[in-house]
Amino acid sequence: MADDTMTAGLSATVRVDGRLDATITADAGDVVAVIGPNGAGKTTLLRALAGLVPAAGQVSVGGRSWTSPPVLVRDRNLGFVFQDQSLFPHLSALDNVAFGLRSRGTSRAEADATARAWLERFGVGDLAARRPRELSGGQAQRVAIARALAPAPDLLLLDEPFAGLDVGVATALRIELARHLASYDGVALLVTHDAIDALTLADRVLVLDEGVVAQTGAPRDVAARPVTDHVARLVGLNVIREGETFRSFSPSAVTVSLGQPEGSARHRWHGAVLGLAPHGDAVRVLVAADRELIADVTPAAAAELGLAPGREVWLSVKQTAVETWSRDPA
Amino acid sequence: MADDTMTAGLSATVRVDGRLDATITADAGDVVAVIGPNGAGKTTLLRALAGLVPAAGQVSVGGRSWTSPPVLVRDRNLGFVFQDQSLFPHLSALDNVAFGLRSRGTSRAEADATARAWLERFGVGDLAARRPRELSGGQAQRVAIARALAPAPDLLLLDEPFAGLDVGVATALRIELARHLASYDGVALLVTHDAIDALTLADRVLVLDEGVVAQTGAPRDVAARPVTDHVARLVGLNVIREGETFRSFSPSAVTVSLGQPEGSARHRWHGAVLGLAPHGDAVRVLVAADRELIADVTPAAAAELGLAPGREVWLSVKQTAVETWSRDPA
Amino acid sequence: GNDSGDTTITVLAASSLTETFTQLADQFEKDHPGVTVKLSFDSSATLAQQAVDGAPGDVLATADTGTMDTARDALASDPKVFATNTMVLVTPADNPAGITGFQDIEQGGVTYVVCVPTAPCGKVAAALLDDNGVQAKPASQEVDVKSVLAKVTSDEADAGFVYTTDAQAARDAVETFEIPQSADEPTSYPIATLDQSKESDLAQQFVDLVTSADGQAVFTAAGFGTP
Amino acid sequence: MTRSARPLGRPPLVLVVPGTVAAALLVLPLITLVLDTPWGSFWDEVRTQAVRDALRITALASAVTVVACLVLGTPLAWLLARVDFPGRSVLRAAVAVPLVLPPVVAGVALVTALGRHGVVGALLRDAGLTIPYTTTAVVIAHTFVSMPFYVLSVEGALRAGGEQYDVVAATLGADRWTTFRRVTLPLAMPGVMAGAMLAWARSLGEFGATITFAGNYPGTTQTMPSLIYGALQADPQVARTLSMVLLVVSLAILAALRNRWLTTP
Amino acid sequence: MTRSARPLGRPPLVLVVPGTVAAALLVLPLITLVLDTPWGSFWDEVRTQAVRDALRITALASAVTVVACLVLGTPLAWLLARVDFPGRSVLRAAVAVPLVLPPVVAGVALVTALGRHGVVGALLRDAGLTIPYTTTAVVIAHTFVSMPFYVLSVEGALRAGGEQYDVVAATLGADRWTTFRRVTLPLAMPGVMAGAMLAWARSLGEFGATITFAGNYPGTTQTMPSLIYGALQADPQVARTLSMVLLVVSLAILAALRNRWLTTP
Ligand SMILES: Nc1ncnc2c1ncn2[C@@H]1O[C@H](COP(=O)(O)OP(=O)(O)OP(=O)(O)O)[C@@H](O)[C@H]1O
Ligand SMILES: Nc1ncnc2c1ncn2[C@@H]1O[C@H](COP(=O)(O)OP(=O)(O)OP(=O)(O)O)[C@@H](O)[C@H]1O
Ligand code: MOO
Ligand SMILES: [Mg+2]
Ligand SMILES: [Mg+2]
Repeated sequence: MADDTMTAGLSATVRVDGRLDATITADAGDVVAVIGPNGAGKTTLLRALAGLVPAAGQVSVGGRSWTSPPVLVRDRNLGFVFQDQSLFPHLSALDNVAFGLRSRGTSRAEADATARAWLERFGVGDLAARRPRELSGGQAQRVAIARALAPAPDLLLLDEPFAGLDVGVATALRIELARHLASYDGVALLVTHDAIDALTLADRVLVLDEGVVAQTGAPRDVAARPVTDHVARLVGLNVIREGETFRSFSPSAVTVSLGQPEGSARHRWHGAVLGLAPHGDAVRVLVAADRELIADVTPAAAAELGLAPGREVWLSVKQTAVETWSRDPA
Repeated sequence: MADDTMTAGLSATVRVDGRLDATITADAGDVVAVIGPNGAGKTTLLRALAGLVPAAGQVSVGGRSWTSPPVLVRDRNLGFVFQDQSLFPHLSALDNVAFGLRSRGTSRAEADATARAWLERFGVGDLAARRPRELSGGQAQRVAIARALAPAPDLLLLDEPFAGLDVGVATALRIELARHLASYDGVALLVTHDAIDALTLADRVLVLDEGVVAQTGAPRDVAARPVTDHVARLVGLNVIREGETFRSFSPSAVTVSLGQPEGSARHRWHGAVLGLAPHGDAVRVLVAADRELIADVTPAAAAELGLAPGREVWLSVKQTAVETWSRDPA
Repeated sequence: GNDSGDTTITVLAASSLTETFTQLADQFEKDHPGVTVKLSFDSSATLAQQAVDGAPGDVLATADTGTMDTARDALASDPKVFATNTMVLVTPADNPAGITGFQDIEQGGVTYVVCVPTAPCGKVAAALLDDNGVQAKPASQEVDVKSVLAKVTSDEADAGFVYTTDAQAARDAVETFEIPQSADEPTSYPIATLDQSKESDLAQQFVDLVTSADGQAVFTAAGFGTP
Repeated sequence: MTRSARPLGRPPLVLVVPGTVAAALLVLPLITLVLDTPWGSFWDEVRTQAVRDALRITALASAVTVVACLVLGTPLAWLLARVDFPGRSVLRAAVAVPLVLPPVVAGVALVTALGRHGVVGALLRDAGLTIPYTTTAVVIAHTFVSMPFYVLSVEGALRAGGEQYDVVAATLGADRWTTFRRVTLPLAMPGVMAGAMLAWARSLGEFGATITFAGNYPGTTQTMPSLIYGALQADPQVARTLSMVLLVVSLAILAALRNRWLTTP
Repeated sequence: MTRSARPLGRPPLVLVVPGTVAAALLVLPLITLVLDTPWGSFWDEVRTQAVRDALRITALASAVTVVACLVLGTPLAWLLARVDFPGRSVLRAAVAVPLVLPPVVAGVALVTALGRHGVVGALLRDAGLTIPYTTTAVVIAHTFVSMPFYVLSVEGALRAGGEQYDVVAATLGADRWTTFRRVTLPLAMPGVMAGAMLAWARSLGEFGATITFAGNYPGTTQTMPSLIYGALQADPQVARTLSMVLLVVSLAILAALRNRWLTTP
């Protein structure tokens, strides 16, 4: 608990009954990726920090408490990109972006100019006069990001901001966002289902699972030693947990056979194939052993083994391909 | 034009003033990935096929024309996953999924049972009684997919169905979808911004750009020889177009230098760095030459060259790293 | 009072006096150049209530003594009865029910209407029905006598109880029949000046006009009785 | 604690002050009316046959009005909101006309149409159906003056909701009737409820059209407002007590229904 | 061609039939009323001083009513829809009460509050202000009976819209007044427009409360409905013509405003 700690960045403990109990700290200028499976509580965390969901606990940003005494949402100086965009339907793209500036006292002319610059930066300057319903999904998403960034908030809460963006735009936005964040002391929380975001854009990763923080750390460490199935999937690893000890191995290190494997493979499992999907040049096989495991095999091998959903197979992996570690005490 | 062709699959030509002019054909059982930048007209194409946007042209599905005489939307037997989900806000997840079955005459008990099975299959069986606003973004997305699939439509129109899904669920759904599509004669159109979907799930890829079909073909061919910047980005290639001739090269084949490069590199460009982003172990550099190009360099090289936005650099690539081809006449 | 320039007096009068008072007001204006008479017509009860509540007005004329009584706190002079009225039975001009006299309203299938017992005209009608031992029930109890007449002239009712003056005003639109013993149940129209009057002289002059021989002629011509 | 009852802040004075003035304007006359009522005679009045009859007819007429609005008015609102037919804007304006008519004139209009010599009334009479002076006439008068409130309110709700979900239902194979029943109507429910309440309330207070078209006979066509109007001519105190009867009954129903309706959107 | 005017299909009979019945019920009496009007004397009637005065007062009262609704009623509706204060549900029910009161009783209520001997009226009188029997009284009576329609309609629209966008505005730093002005109100505009129309129409037809509270003085408190009511007592033909004057004027305004309001959501 960090109840009395006041850092220049973000320090918060928030509890929402039955949905969330999380502590999060971040230094000024940090980008924190929040990852976790659907329903883990990522959106709830962001809404609790913004004061949009009644939550117990405390939040302090930039050395100032937002909770004792409580600070109104409008005075928190935050920027929120909502998962469903929530653009004002009755305002043009330009007016949507200018809204935050104008409600913080900027003159109309100046707010419009700034808003226009943000739209240009995100490649939707020519759509400034359009209403949200006349925008494509990705265009609307860009307007929503511009709207949140334009007033230069202390805390940026981005709920899957790159979902629905085409790859070129997403790359450009990542660059833009990184540049933006580098130049000021704010903290950004970035909810994402994309390993690239988590690994490349973030200074720290916070892994949520069923409403609690399962892991935090530098992106590289979390990727190398995931403690939840979800992150393991995200980075494409098999992870096996025994108490506080974790073992991981890559899908390509897994051998698939029809008979029980002999020899040196210390780790072996038996189960039915759940499904197959192409994965790059390989075929990725999902197998239900005592846990779900993934194995990558060549298309030739898949054909030879007659892999199909329901087929019983053995999986094995050599000890040398397995990395073992313990969870740091949280 | 395919005005008079009636295939067992899908054959359509649709025109929406100023937004779309596209011809699309697909065999029974095909999955067609529709890719293209934001605002390219992907959603418009799907809506035009469904009859939700007034469009000129013709559509035939399963050997039956939907346009002469016009067939009502409700009689087209299609399944639509909307980009914004559009779950009925007043119905539970279960009732949302059962809706299509019941409106096609299935009894309540049977429809509920089938709907429940679909929710289970997508891992949201325990949320059957919840209203959409009590679901997380990804949970709602799964319900929306289940709703579209449940009535076994002839034409499946999926507008970014995997956006917002966590990686485990997305994989499971891809498998589920592939299995589902394999077992019936319908055609599926899948709008996506994800190269994995396009390359692994689809039998064919249709590339839209500014409302017109820029390229169609097998996923592997399109990935190897993209004709639009967007697809080049999607697969991470630099593509240069000269008339109907295209040249492509990988970002890792690009050499970045401060002075004008000498020697054998036949292709060289001069421009300012637009931005930098980590990319795996490398640093990806976006440079504005006469066109935007990307180069991957090591972090060490990036530091040594002092790469930062605004920095003027030279890019060069060896002829041997460049692939050259012409576009097939469309 | 003064007769110089734009003076206005306001007369609050029962709706059944609409035609006669309009005529008398014209007469009064002619006799008193520069004076305008404003007429506010409504049901007697409403007017009496308003007079008590201080509504602007110089003269009050009601269709029965009971309502005038409720306004006594606002009166500047003793009420004077200036006209009486009796009830008759009217049918539509084409007399669809073929009524030949008062007794026919007892016939089955004849639809007749009266005023509500709470209104002056309803009290009289109830008394007459009682006096004549009529058993048949009216189809409706209208809120005022003009509504009764309207029901008859629009052919919605076969017969109705109205004042002689109403029957006379309706002319060819109705056929009129005497009601036995109606002379025993007359209504009286009292008039008085009001406390709140700022033109009490003119107000009194208007009352005088109404009760004068000239005024009485107007009422007689309209079918009223004289006190 | 980030738990805060009003995360959006306190309501601004610029809204609280005029809102309070409006509330005072609406509520104050009611309070003085209640205070001025001779409550001692309340129960005696309630027990009279005339009041019981009038309450029964008022309740019946207002209930039938609400049912007629739901059954007939809802489809009309839907047609106006969703179907593009020639003359739609003329019909839309015509539907609003009974709102503008003074109730007594509305009664006259009904007489011209359905009276004994009315265009339709004469036909009905030949068929052995007499409407004037019957409880049916009361119901028709109430429906005529109240339904426009319902139709406008529901049409507004249908338009505000938009066709978005109708379209989704069509992609799921639902025909228009199924869509209406299972999607359009449930989503417009707050508007339907508000409209039903407006129509019901208007019906409770109605008397001008009723007294003109249906007459005023105790036990068949005399409603509470007619009774009150009559009493007002004779004895204002009785009229006040009767008004309180109407008020208390309708307030009880309002309180029971209103909060439920409005708080489940 | 996939271009189709009705991609959702033709409206089903089960909706068209009752909708048509409702339309017929509302429109037919109007048509017969129009046919029965002695149009020959229309212009002569319109030109009389009494009609011109009454039209002026009616127009004034209904215009002020709409303004009062917008200025006072909108904040009240917002308080009821958005702010959780003690006694909210009681106030909500109380606001609906004037709907239920027969207009004449509403007039009596106004007399008890603002009449010369009324609680507030006596105070005002000491301050030299007399309200009853003035044009101000007409305006108050109209506002009293019409505002509840407005408040209920707007409260419904505010609730249907939900607080979602209010919350978004707060994350962008907007205070509640800014949010109200720039987000809440524009999004509730269809409801505001519908409510204003209901209130305006109700005000045009109002006469029971007016005649009781403000009297029936030509030139100061006589409105078109009062004039028509009086004429109905004297000469029904004149009353019809007068009704047509009111109808034509209000229809013209309705037609001009209504389609514009409702078709820009
Ligand atoms: N209004 C609500 N009432 C009850 N439960 C809710 C409500 N909103 C969300 N939940 C539940 O709370 C949990 C956390 O939801 P949240 O939206 O925070 O998930 P998330 O991590 O953002 O997921 P996703 O990646 O799918 O967006 C989920 O199980 C969800 O079903
Ligand atoms: N209602 C509308 N009115 C005018 N233009 C529109 C409307 N809807 C969409 N557009 C425009 O039509 C073009 C195609 O839009 P569409 O939604 O089909 O794009 P998309 O390919 O689905 O993009 P995305 O990936 O962002 O969802 C866009 O430029 C968009 O701005
Ligand atoms: O003249 Mo009256 O007061 O309507 O009977
Ligand atoms: Mg979420
Ligand atoms: Mg789209």
